Amino acid sequence: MLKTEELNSGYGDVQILWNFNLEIEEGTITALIGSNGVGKTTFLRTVIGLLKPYSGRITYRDEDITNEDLIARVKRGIVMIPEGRQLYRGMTVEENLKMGAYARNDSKNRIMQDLEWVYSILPRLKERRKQPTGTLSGGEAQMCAIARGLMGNPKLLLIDELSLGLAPVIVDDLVKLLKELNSQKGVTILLVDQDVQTALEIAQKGYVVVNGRVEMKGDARELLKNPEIQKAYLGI
Amino acid sequence: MLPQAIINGILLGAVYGTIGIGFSLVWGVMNIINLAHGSFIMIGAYLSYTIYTVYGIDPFLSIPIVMVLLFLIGYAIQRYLMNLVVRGSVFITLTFTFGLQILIANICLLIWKADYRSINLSYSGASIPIGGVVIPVVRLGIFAVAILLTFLFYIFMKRTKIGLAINATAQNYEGARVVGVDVKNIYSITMGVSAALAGVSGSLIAPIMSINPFIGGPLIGKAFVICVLGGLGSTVGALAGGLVLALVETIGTSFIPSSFQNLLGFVVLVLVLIFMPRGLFGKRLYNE
Amino acid sequence: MKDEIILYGEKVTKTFGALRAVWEVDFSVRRNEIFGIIGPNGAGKTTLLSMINGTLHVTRGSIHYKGINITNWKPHRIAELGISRTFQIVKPFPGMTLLENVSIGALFGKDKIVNIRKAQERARYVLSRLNLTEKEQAPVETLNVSERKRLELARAMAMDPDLILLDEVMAGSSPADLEKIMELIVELNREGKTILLIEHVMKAIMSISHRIMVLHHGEKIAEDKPENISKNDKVISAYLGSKYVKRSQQNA
Amino acid sequence: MNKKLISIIISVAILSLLPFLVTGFWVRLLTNIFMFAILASALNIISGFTGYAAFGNMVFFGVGAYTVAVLMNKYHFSFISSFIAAGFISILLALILGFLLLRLKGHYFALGTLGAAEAIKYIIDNLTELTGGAQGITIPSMKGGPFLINISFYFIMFALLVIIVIFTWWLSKSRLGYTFKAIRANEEAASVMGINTTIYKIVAWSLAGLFTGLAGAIYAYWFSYIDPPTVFDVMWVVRMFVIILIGGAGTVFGPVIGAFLLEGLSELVWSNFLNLHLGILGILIIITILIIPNGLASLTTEGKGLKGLLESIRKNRVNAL
Amino acid sequence: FAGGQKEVKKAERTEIRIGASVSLSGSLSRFGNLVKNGYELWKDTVNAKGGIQVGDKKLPVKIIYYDDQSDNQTSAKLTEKLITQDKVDFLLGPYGSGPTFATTAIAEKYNKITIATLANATKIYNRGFKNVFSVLSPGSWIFYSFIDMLANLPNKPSKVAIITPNDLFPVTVAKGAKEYAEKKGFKVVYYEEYSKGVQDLSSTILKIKNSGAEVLMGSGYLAEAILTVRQLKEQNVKLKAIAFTTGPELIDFQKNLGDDANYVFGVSWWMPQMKYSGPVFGSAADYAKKYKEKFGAGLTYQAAAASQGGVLLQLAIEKAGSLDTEAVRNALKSYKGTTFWGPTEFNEKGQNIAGGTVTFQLQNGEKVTVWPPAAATGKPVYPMP
Ligand SMILES: Nc1ncnc2c1ncn2[C@@H]1O[C@H](COP(=O)(O)OP(=O)(O)OP(=O)(O)O)[C@@H](O)[C@H]1O
Ligand SMILES: Nc1ncnc2c1ncn2[C@@H]1O[C@H](COP(=O)(O)OP(=O)(O)OP(=O)(O)O)[C@@H](O)[C@H]1O
Ligand SMILES: [Mg+2]
Ligand SMILES: [Mg+2]
Repeated sequence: MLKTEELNSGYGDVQILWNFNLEIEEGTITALIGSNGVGKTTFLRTVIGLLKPYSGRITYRDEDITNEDLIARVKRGIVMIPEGRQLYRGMTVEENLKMGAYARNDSKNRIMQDLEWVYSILPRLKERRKQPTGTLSGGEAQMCAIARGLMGNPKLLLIDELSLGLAPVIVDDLVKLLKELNSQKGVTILLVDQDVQTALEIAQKGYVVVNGRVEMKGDARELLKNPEIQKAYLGI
Repeated sequence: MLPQAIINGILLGAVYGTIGIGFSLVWGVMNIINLAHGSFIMIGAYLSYTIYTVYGIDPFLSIPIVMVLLFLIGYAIQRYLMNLVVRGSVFITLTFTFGLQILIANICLLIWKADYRSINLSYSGASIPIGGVVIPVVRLGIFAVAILLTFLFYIFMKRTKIGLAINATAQNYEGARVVGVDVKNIYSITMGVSAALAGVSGSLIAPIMSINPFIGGPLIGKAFVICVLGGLGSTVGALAGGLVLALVETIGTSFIPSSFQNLLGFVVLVLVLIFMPRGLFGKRLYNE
Repeated sequence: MKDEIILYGEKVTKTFGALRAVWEVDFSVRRNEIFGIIGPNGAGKTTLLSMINGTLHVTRGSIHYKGINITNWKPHRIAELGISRTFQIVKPFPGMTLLENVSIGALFGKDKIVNIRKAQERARYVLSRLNLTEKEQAPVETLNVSERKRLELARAMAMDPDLILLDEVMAGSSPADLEKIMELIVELNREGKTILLIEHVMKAIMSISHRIMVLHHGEKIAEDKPENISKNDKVISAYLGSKYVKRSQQNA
Repeated sequence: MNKKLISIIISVAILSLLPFLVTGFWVRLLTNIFMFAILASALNIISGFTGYAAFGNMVFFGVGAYTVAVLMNKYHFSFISSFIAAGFISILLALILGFLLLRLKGHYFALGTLGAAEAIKYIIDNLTELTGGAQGITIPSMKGGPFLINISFYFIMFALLVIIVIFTWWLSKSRLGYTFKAIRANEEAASVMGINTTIYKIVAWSLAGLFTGLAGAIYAYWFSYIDPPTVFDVMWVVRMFVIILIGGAGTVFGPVIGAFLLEGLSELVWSNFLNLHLGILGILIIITILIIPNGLASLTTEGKGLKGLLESIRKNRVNAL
Repeated sequence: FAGGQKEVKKAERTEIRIGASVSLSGSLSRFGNLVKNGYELWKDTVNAKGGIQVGDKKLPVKIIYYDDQSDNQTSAKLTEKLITQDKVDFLLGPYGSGPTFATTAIAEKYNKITIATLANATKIYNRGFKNVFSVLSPGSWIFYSFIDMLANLPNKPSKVAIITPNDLFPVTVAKGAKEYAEKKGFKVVYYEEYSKGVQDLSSTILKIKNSGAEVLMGSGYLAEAILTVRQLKEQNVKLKAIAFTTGPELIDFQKNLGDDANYVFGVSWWMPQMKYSGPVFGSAADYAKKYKEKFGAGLTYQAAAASQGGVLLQLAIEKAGSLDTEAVRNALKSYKGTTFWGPTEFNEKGQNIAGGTVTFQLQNGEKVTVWPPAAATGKPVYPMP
């Protein structure tokens, strides 16, 4: 579904990604793991179009989208749940969620249905629907960001730090949710998370990033059993 | 005397409100104190004046034309100039709009000269006596238009997709991009809408005040006060701010010498800031 | 001496309109203890911490530190007493380098070093303990998540506090970094500092805390040793989830 | 560093000799530039270092000027004693306004100071008995020939400028300077570090007020006639912001460089384009911001030669959307 | 050392250098440009005859202009430039009392004479300066002719109201009017100084209505005059007469107000209909004709006063026979005479104490001079219909 070839990217003079090759199959969950600062966020930002790559190619469903702008990519169904949440602090939870559907051309009805659906899976948000998101607790804000992403009716969902700051129960719920999305709605997911165990448990495929390069890739279960990985990322 | 002063205040307040709304919008969304806003109002007044003198079209009827023209001006200025610096600090954008203001004033000076102008309608000066008070017809019309447009603008911001997007962009630039908002365009639209509203204010003041290329400065002073009184980022607030300022001015000066009129406005401003730092209707988290 | 209580709160309450963010919470922290706070998202942990260090106004109740009633003191006065904190949503000083950021902590904080050079020395020392020496001259804008969190920690440490309030400093850190931060916290504790710790990373908080308090809907629902907390039914249903229990049993 | 010091010493020497060699007009022009450099440096303390856009800073200029005017005109004080009084009153005013307004943040603070400044202007405007109201007030002119008068004011302004520059230089290296910068960067974090932000903000505001007020005091005596619209003119503050911007905010010499460039250039280059010069000023502001938004001081740090210069211009540009 | 401060030797002179810093841009530019027209007209007239007779030589006049941008600070700077860089011999003043304060202080420092053409705030002349001479009579006099006219009406009113923006010149005018009206037996039932630059006068108008005034005298500028007339009508306030200092004489006034401008009175220092005449320009009508030839329509007293400033300077130089400040000052001091502008005589302070004022009324688009009788071209319409 998504493929990057020899991608080089970074911020101005600071190159972060080096010849980055990655491939995601339609309908799968892929995990991207790596220590802090290796370039995971940078990769996601390049894929969604917030950053322009220096060189290389990005293809989506076999179309070259390297030179497409962010809006076109969102319209194609690539949706990102960004690091740091990036909510609209002065607007209410509900307004934030509605903004999630900004790029969709669906009828108002469809969107309202989705809103109810999102509320049903994250009831805490329904309780707080009229609260400005700037005053939510850290975890509530994270839920709101995820819900906003879901409102974009994603085909490919890029999630940056799913579990950051969330209570374990909530993480469990969200993991269940992602699995459902993937299996029932066919949403393809690229997941970045520091909780490597959880990430690899739900993913089919995993990529390990070191210093802006793909260092290892393969079946998620296998990676989970790989002693090197266990030592470096699972603290076992 | 007091009832008349209140009526005068309310009628004037709606106009003040329109002055504040566009100013507050740009401030809230882009965190820009647009010192050129007064110049937009002035251009609006001149356009209205020119359309009236050349084509004889009543300023109330030409409001849509003026709005469209000013929307285009505002849009273009944002798109091709302001977007280049809008991510700079407050000082930078502020000084930038100051430069713009001087430039616009001087261009207008070249086109329209320094003469005072105003629109003299056949029905200007007419008034309806009710009980012990009189209601000037022109001001009543202006009041009605101002309220109507404020209402439409409110609906626009709350109910339309573009309105929501403007708001969202205001509060999280990157967050807006991520959901697919074309922020360049949204910023330009915001400035365009703000300028269009300024155009409305201009059209509305042309029949009741005298215009020349230097009225921009004093109008900005008013816009500041209105905006802070009402609270940033709130349409209702801007209207309320306008009404409060106008009422303070008209009622206040009914009892104390008129030379305190300007003083009153600023004293109220400072008091409101001290006791209600977000104004009467200001929202939390708006540009904090 | 060891069990002396240096910080305690009585019926500490914070409401936002009708919302009971923190409701009549009694708590006490002993000298040289690592005191953990956990609870679901929105339970009021950050709010409680903000009330302790004065950035939020206390609605009701009182907070005492070393026998002084510090309820609703200004943040800077509380800092002068030797309490420092980190922010869950990091608040670096933008436009300044890492070294400058941390130096400010040393210049103020508890012992207010007046000499800039001395302050920088202290800042360098702290940065080295956090593995940030290389980035000393980097503008803070270029830091990644874990570096930002460590910067928060560095600034707090540079103030040379007796009590450190840590709000999710480990969130977003990779296991390797996590390990290092945990070690550092334990080390600081050994050096005599009292630590109040909020964290959702169970691995960390369960292993280094001496005692843990659990908040839920603003109220305290449990307070105990870590091993007992992880078995507490209320805590499991409200916060940990059954999967956690399963997994930790597996790992054990 | 050494090179910098030498060039500073040379500049000071040249500026000390200059008034003996040029005509009265040039002396006035330089005095005027010094005044703007002082005003901009003062504003730089509260706005550049501490990050508070003090839009109403002219209030100190006006109050300083009026202190001198009223004391000399009504109570026949000498200039020296009125000057000192102006300093005290400026600080007093800064304390009062500071306690009222410094709780405000960002734009709201800018507006609060503006409101206070305008309010005080109108109060002075209405205290006709004392201040002459809108009709202005005259100050007894200095006695002596034109040459003596000219160089006296020249050196008074010059001395004040040197003092404020030395002060800013010290500030940039001191603990106080760090404090101001921390407040600018993030006030909440600063207070958690143990900084009593209220007090320090008032200190910054008082320093800015003191220097601005003293400049106003000299201005009144120099000009010998003042009225409220002139000495409380908001547009002057905007001009100071432009100066700071051209030179570089939060730097020591930025405001001085900016003052020389803006005031000097405007005199030499475009004041001769009757009718057009204001428009040119507008264009200049816009272009400056498009090209060097962080001021000239930001350019010296990058490599040498034209390439280095272009490089640093590129780096310092505000990123377009 | 002080080389820059020395005077140029007078022997090598080929021209008379005169400096004028006026507002050509900014808020006062409208009037600044009228003033410049006046100066230019005088200069051309003089130079057409070969210049001014100084002793045995005829020297042409050169006027150096700078634009003060309607800013006092700038006008002081430019005056210093005119004196020390351009070495002018004399100065012609700017438009308005504010900048004149600034420029005359500089001129006094260098001992240069200024003919203040459009500045008559009393305070300017109370500073003990030796080198400033006013073309206009004291500002406080301007309503005198209007008040005289009212006093001579058969059905004369008894209650008058006076309003003014609180600005230097207008307040001087309003205070003078109040004093004189009371002296003439009128009751000033309402007197108010309102904030300068306001865009709404409704409360002031209300207070006028409540005071029961029959006649309104408005000091101030064009914008305020227009605003007053318009809001009087809006608030349904009917008065028997309305008079303004600035406004009715300008075309803008009628353009802006249309029919509502009809029957408004204006007071002025000068009207082309006045029957004065004298050297240089001949009669007032001659002057008006010359002005029209050069600049078209739009002659106002501002331009005439500026020309008169030149004339006074010229007469004094001719009388003194030199360009020496001392000599010219003495000549001005002892001057007593009449020109197209009217009579002039200076008191100790340099104010013109011989001048008078005129009142005119807008009658169906015409400016009809109605007072003093000697200059009148028609009868006042009173009360306004
Ligand atoms: N705006 C920027 N300019 C320069 N360098 C940057 C910028 N933003 C991030 N970096 C650097 O890029 C590197 C990669 O950052 P990135 O955020 O992609 O890492 P990450 O893998 O997502 O790490 P984390 O797990 O901490 O989120 C980091 O070392 C960071 O310092
Ligand atoms: N200013 C405010 N106005 C209204 N509600 C607020 C405000 N600040 C916090 N809240 C609410 O108070 C509750 C407690 O928030 P707090 O930040 O203390 O949670 P927390 O326990 O730290 O959660 P997390 O683990 O997600 O960080 C939340 O429901 C939050 O939405
Ligand atoms: Mg990341
Ligand atoms: Mg929290």
